Amino acid sequence: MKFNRTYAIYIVVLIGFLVAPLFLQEFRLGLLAKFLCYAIVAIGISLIWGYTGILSLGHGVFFGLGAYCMGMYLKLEGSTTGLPDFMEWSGVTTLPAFWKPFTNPVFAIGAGIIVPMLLATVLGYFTFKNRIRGVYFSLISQAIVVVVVTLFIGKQDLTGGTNGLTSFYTFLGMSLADSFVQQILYFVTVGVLAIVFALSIWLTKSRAGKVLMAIRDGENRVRFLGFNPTSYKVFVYSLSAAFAGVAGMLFVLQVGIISPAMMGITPSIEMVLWVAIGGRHSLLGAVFGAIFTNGAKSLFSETYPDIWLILLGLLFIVVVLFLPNGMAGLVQSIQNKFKKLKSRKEKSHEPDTMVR
Amino acid sequence: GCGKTTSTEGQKAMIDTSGDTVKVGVLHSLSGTMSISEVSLRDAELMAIDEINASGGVLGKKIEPVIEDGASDWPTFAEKAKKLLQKDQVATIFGGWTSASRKAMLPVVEQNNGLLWYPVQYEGMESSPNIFYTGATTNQQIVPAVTWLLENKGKKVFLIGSDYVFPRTANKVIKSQLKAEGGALAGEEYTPLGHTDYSTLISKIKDAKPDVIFNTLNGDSNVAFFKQLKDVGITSADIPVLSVSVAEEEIRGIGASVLEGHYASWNYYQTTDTPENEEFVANYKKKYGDDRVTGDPIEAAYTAVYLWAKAVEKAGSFEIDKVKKAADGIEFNAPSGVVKIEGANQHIWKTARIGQVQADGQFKEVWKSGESIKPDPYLESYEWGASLSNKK
Amino acid sequence: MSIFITQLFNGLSLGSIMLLIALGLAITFGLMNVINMAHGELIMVGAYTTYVVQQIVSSYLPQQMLAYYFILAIPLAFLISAVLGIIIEKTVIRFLYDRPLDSLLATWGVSLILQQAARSIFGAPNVAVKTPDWLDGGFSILGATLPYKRLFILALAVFSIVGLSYFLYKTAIGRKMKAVMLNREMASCLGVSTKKVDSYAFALGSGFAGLAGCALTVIGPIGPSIGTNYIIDAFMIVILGGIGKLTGTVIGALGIGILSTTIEYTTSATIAKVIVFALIIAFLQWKPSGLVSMRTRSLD
Amino acid sequence: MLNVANLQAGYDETTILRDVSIKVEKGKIIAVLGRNGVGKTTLMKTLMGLLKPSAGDVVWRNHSVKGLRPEQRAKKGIGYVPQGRDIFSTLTVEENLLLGLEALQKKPKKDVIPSHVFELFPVLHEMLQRKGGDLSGGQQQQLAIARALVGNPELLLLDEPMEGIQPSIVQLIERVIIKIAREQGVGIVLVEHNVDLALACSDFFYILDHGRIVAQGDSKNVNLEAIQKHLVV
Amino acid sequence: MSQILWCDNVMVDFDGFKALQGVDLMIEPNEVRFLIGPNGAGKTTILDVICGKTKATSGRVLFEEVVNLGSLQEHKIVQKGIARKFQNPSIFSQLSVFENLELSIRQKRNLTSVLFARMTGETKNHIEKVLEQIGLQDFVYKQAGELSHGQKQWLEIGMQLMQNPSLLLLDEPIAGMTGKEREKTGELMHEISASCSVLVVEHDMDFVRKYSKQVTVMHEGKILCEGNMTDVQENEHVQEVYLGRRKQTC
Ligand SMILES: Nc1ncnc2c1ncn2[C@@H]1O[C@H](COP(=O)(O)OP(=O)(O)OP(=O)(O)O)[C@@H](O)[C@H]1O
Ligand SMILES: Nc1ncnc2c1ncn2[C@@H]1O[C@H](COP(=O)(O)OP(=O)(O)OP(=O)(O)O)[C@@H](O)[C@H]1O
Ligand SMILES: [Mg+2]
Ligand SMILES: [Mg+2]
Repeated sequence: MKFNRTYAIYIVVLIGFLVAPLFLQEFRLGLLAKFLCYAIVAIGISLIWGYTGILSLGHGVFFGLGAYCMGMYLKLEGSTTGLPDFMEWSGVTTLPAFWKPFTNPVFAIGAGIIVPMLLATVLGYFTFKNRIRGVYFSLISQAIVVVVVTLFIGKQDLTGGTNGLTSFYTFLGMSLADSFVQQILYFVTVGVLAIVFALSIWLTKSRAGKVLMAIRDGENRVRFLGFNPTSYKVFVYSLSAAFAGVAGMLFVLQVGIISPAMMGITPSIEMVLWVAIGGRHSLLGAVFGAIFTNGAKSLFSETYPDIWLILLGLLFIVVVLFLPNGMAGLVQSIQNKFKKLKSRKEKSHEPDTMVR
Repeated sequence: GCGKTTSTEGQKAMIDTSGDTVKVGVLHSLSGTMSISEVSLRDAELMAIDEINASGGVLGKKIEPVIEDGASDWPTFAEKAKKLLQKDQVATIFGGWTSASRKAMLPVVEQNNGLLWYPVQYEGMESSPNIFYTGATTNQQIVPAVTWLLENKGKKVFLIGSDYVFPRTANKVIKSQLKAEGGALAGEEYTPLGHTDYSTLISKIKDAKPDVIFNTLNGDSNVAFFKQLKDVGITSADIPVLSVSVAEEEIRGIGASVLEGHYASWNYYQTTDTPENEEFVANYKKKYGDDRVTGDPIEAAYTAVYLWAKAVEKAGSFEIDKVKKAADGIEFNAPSGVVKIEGANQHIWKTARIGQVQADGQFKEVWKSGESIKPDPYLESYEWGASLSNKK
Repeated sequence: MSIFITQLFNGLSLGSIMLLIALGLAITFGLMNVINMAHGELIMVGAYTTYVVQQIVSSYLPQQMLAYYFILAIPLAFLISAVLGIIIEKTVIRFLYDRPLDSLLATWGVSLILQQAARSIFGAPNVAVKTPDWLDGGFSILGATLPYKRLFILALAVFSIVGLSYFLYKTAIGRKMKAVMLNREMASCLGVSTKKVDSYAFALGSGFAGLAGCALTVIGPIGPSIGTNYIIDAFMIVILGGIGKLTGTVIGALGIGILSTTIEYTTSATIAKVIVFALIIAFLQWKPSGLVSMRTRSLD
Repeated sequence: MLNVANLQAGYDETTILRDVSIKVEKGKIIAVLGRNGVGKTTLMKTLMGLLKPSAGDVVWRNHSVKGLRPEQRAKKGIGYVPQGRDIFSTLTVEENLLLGLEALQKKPKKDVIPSHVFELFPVLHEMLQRKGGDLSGGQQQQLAIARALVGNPELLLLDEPMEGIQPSIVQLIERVIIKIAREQGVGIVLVEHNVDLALACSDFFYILDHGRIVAQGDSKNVNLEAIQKHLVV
Repeated sequence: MSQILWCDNVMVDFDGFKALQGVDLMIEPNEVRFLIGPNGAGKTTILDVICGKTKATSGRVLFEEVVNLGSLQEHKIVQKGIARKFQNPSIFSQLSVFENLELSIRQKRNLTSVLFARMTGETKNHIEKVLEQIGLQDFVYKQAGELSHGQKQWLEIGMQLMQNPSLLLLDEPIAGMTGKEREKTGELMHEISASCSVLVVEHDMDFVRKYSKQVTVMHEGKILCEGNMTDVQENEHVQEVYLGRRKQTC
């Protein structure tokens, strides 16, 4: 019966997102769409961090890779000469080989999922096989960010450098400027979010989900139960990378730009912060964390352009200090309080009664 | 059905002219690495707005600036530009510094048929119908500088720059110009943004023994580079460095003693000798403090606001398309001298100036182009430039 | 020949700079397991302290004193950052010792605040310090010029590392620190005042960050966001060296220094950066707990 | 000299100990018995100050130490050997022992480990430079006891000190406990699951069940049947 | 007859320190073997070697006569049917008692099969049964981390039972257990020895005396002697290094 209630909440939230367009003006809807993309990333991070205990400070890369894959397609679709504009003014005359397949939208979308997954799998396989854990992993993932970003900036003639990819006009022939198209995209985003969410819920409820949590508690102990942590970690890590990739693609379509800055250290860390604020152990919390944090960011920076960073910093500190399990944790504890008041016999498993 | 639809090309953008004020957007990086430079641009623009308001505003309406922070993050620039156009429905936006930020705002202003005034020298190869470029394009800053170097300082040029779009494109231009004008390339090096150890790069320069260094580094890197250049005992007498991103403000961050004797190429210096400038500098210091200095981008930002106001007055309306039409040929006595809008590519005519850093951190003008130079973002008027330009 | 010497020296010099940057972190992160993202900002504070000291000296003291303001700046930079460190420890870190990864997030917030604060106080543009004349120039051997500034930084680094390692490995309080970080409950049961030790340790780490900041002013920029230039490198060095091991940190720093200058000399700065980081990643695959590791037999 | 009155304590929302009162005289050995999970360790933690009592008082040498943090209590001469050893695993055996000296009120000018601990536990001397975490279970246990002894406490809290120690050394430790109690007048609280052993070397005993004292008495003359019923499930 | 485990001259060297110096050990199917010896003799180390936690410097460990454990990763060894209880309890403190047991079920442990694993009635019963055996029925949903020391010990034993292994390694299982529970453990050991062999490390002589048939004594990384308890007790050497004078103390 408890289950039904939680599921009911999920449904309500979903409906909320679906009717949002009726109440938001276009600009705000655009923002919300962007936040929902972030929410997809957040779910992935909650999976690896909250459930498996892997803190990745490099998810910006996966997000970026997905976004670039989509961006490359959009660039090619948009260009009259068959070359992206930036290549022309950086003196590239023929389309580089690895760009060619991106003329095909299906390939581009596929790549947007596969490429991040692949990178994650390779990276994860070695790092986890060599039993690199905790902070070491986090910082290595950060090093990856540095490498990738520096490469993307340095190989300007192939990637557009710091400018990144921008000025997209059409997607599959539809004008991206058209607000109707933007609404379609919004609903697509909500749909994807729902799917990703459902998938993750199912995973965490499965026995594999419990293995993941066990890994968080004591990876070596899991080995002595006959599980091989490596495969589980690689799996969940590349899954979350795939989520990030998908999010990246949707992001480009709706925000209309992707640049190395979006893959950098800062965004990567912010992604983790969304989840921390929402509640790392709760998928729904992660979703709201992403929306809430970015909402706050936009709001602060609109209202206090000079000191908004201070406000944001304070927000981070306060939440991390006083809400170790984020907003979800807060809700949880409030619920518990209610339960306590409601009935005392429910708690046959409460330690208290055990020492009666 | 949702909110008001204000997008798609050609369609008339919404401008909120109700009431006796008109909103304009001011969109620069107030945080992050780029705030080093961009904060002063905001100050300059606000000052211009105040002055105009003091003298009655435009079309009888006071200008009301809406300030946003681009946070040195390009997608943020896009988001904020969109917000300014769609939510605040501003008449125009003044903003940007890096090419990246401009490129990020470009599709937004075009899709919402908004207006953007971009006040910084840049690499050219662009002219959007919705952007006015009040900074120098390559043929008003880099090209004359190279020519001047080759004539006065020697033929062997070493190119260094931060690893991003402006330096790489600029250096492409320079290289083909060197070929055409008989210069020699001593070396070309790029360092990641935020790079602060230049010892090795300097070793390379020593090996190459160039006559001059053409410097397109930006921000922090300049500080490290010049300090470390001086440490190994290379002075402006040995190898002069000509920079295109070092203005008075940057000098304060590096230290005049470190830079003394090196060169820069701009269209304006705080020392530029015009009556308008005297007044401009005086007001600027009065408003923001005696220790503040002006500089080319600051002046360009200041000028941008006036040019827009003039265009609006001439058009008699805030409507983008009318304003754009009216803008063609408008002249203004800017601190840097008379500037004129070139309607064809929405850049402005400017005078090129080479300055040398003095002990007090100010520039001494050592050369200036006779009359102001016609903007030519695609370098079509140079036969060696043909290969570069790719105008559609 | 001269170029060889120059490059070798540049490598060492860069290494020493890296070392200075990483030293503080080797304490706060290596010993205390606090992932202090505000480390870069503590460096910034050190740099600004130097700037302020110079301003004061130049405006209130006779000119000939100006040559020596730097001597004054070094200890002050250490002190101010240390004090700030204590404040941060008391207000934020204190609650997070049992949640190291969370400390990363909280200190990230701290760094945002410090950056913006610096921007509001000193203005967004960079500021300049005039390095004292006695640091200008350099002496030359076999045609290579070794700038005094870099020699000075090298010396400072050596001095710091010696002092620190004595402190950590020879004194009781060093031992206490390690104990507290390993098991604070037990440490307190043995009569170690954990609160004190925490503050000392964090202050010390922050102080070294300040020191680094002061040293960096002679060769680098001084601005609100300089911290971001250094933070990642610092972390890389510490994990490369092996958490909690000073010797490792030293080797790591010098190694990276020489490696990157050499690669940069033969390729380009960008490539060098990529390769160095790639190498670090590869190395950690091979030696997951860094150059100098300390395993124990206990499960996890 | 230790006087615990109506103590109530537990873990955040869980109350474990209810109304526990015990007394420890100078030089006396007190045994605390009880099944698993009845609150023995919780009691020890509360005495040491690792857990805050929600009611009741802990009086040590006529001063309430209720509000004091563990380090303060240690400085007042309370030593603790926790269940599960809690060795500083990456520190050497020597460093572990030196840390024991922290408890001393007046610091010796030079850090030296009193030699008598090595007479007790020669292994430790052989392994001074080995990492604590690398020691065997029993060696760690010995180290934990030695570490507590170097701080020469006046009240010694031992939570299952014999766990994992070989018989011969167990006997040794028994003798030591008795010795320091008798000769140095150290009060000792001994949690021990082995009833015979516990009674053998204690003067007085308490039996905990479900966090309450259910029986107490003089160790020398007890009827085992009476207490067994509290100890079996 | 065919032994289930054969340690053949196993040596372990911790950078210089020889913890094991040639241990030969044979375990027959369904036997309960006790391993005793002074602290630091190498008992835990030999267990570490068997379950793959520590790699032997030389020598080999044969399981069911064919499998050379030395070449396998930990989880593979476990999948072969070797379960191990560590000296100080190590359980998943964030998971509930139930979940701890659920994960320990003998099952296909590869990702895909676990992903789609269902909680069958039979496994439920199995868990119920084990809960009975370890007496934690009242703590099914308690977080394992909040159990007392002894309760943790039990839980870990339970987790090993779930795997119904063919070789069970117990490192001081009754440490911190009170009288009755010791007996329970002892009987349990013999119960399960019907289906598997057990190798127990223990220091409590009364316990050993009560439940042992074969006892192996280790000392300084070597096998000192082997035999039933009574013989072992009489052994001069054993008394000297391990048991000590058996006179009544105090
Ligand atoms: N950290 C904790 N949080 C919540 N409850 C706990 C915690 N630690 C122990 N408990 C509960 O408190 C009760 C008493 O625990 P304690 O460790 O004092 O028992 P004990 O008498 O020491 O048992 P043992 O003889 O097994 O050590 C146990 O039922 C246990 O479930
Ligand atoms: N990683 C290691 N490095 C160095 N020495 C080690 C390491 N692991 C174990 N030792 C040493 O090996 C010896 C055997 O240890 P082991 O834990 O096997 O003894 P044990 O028989 O289990 O003792 P106990 O009965 O006390 O548990 C001990 O002297 C221990 O100090
Ligand atoms: Mg206990
Ligand atoms: Mg052992």
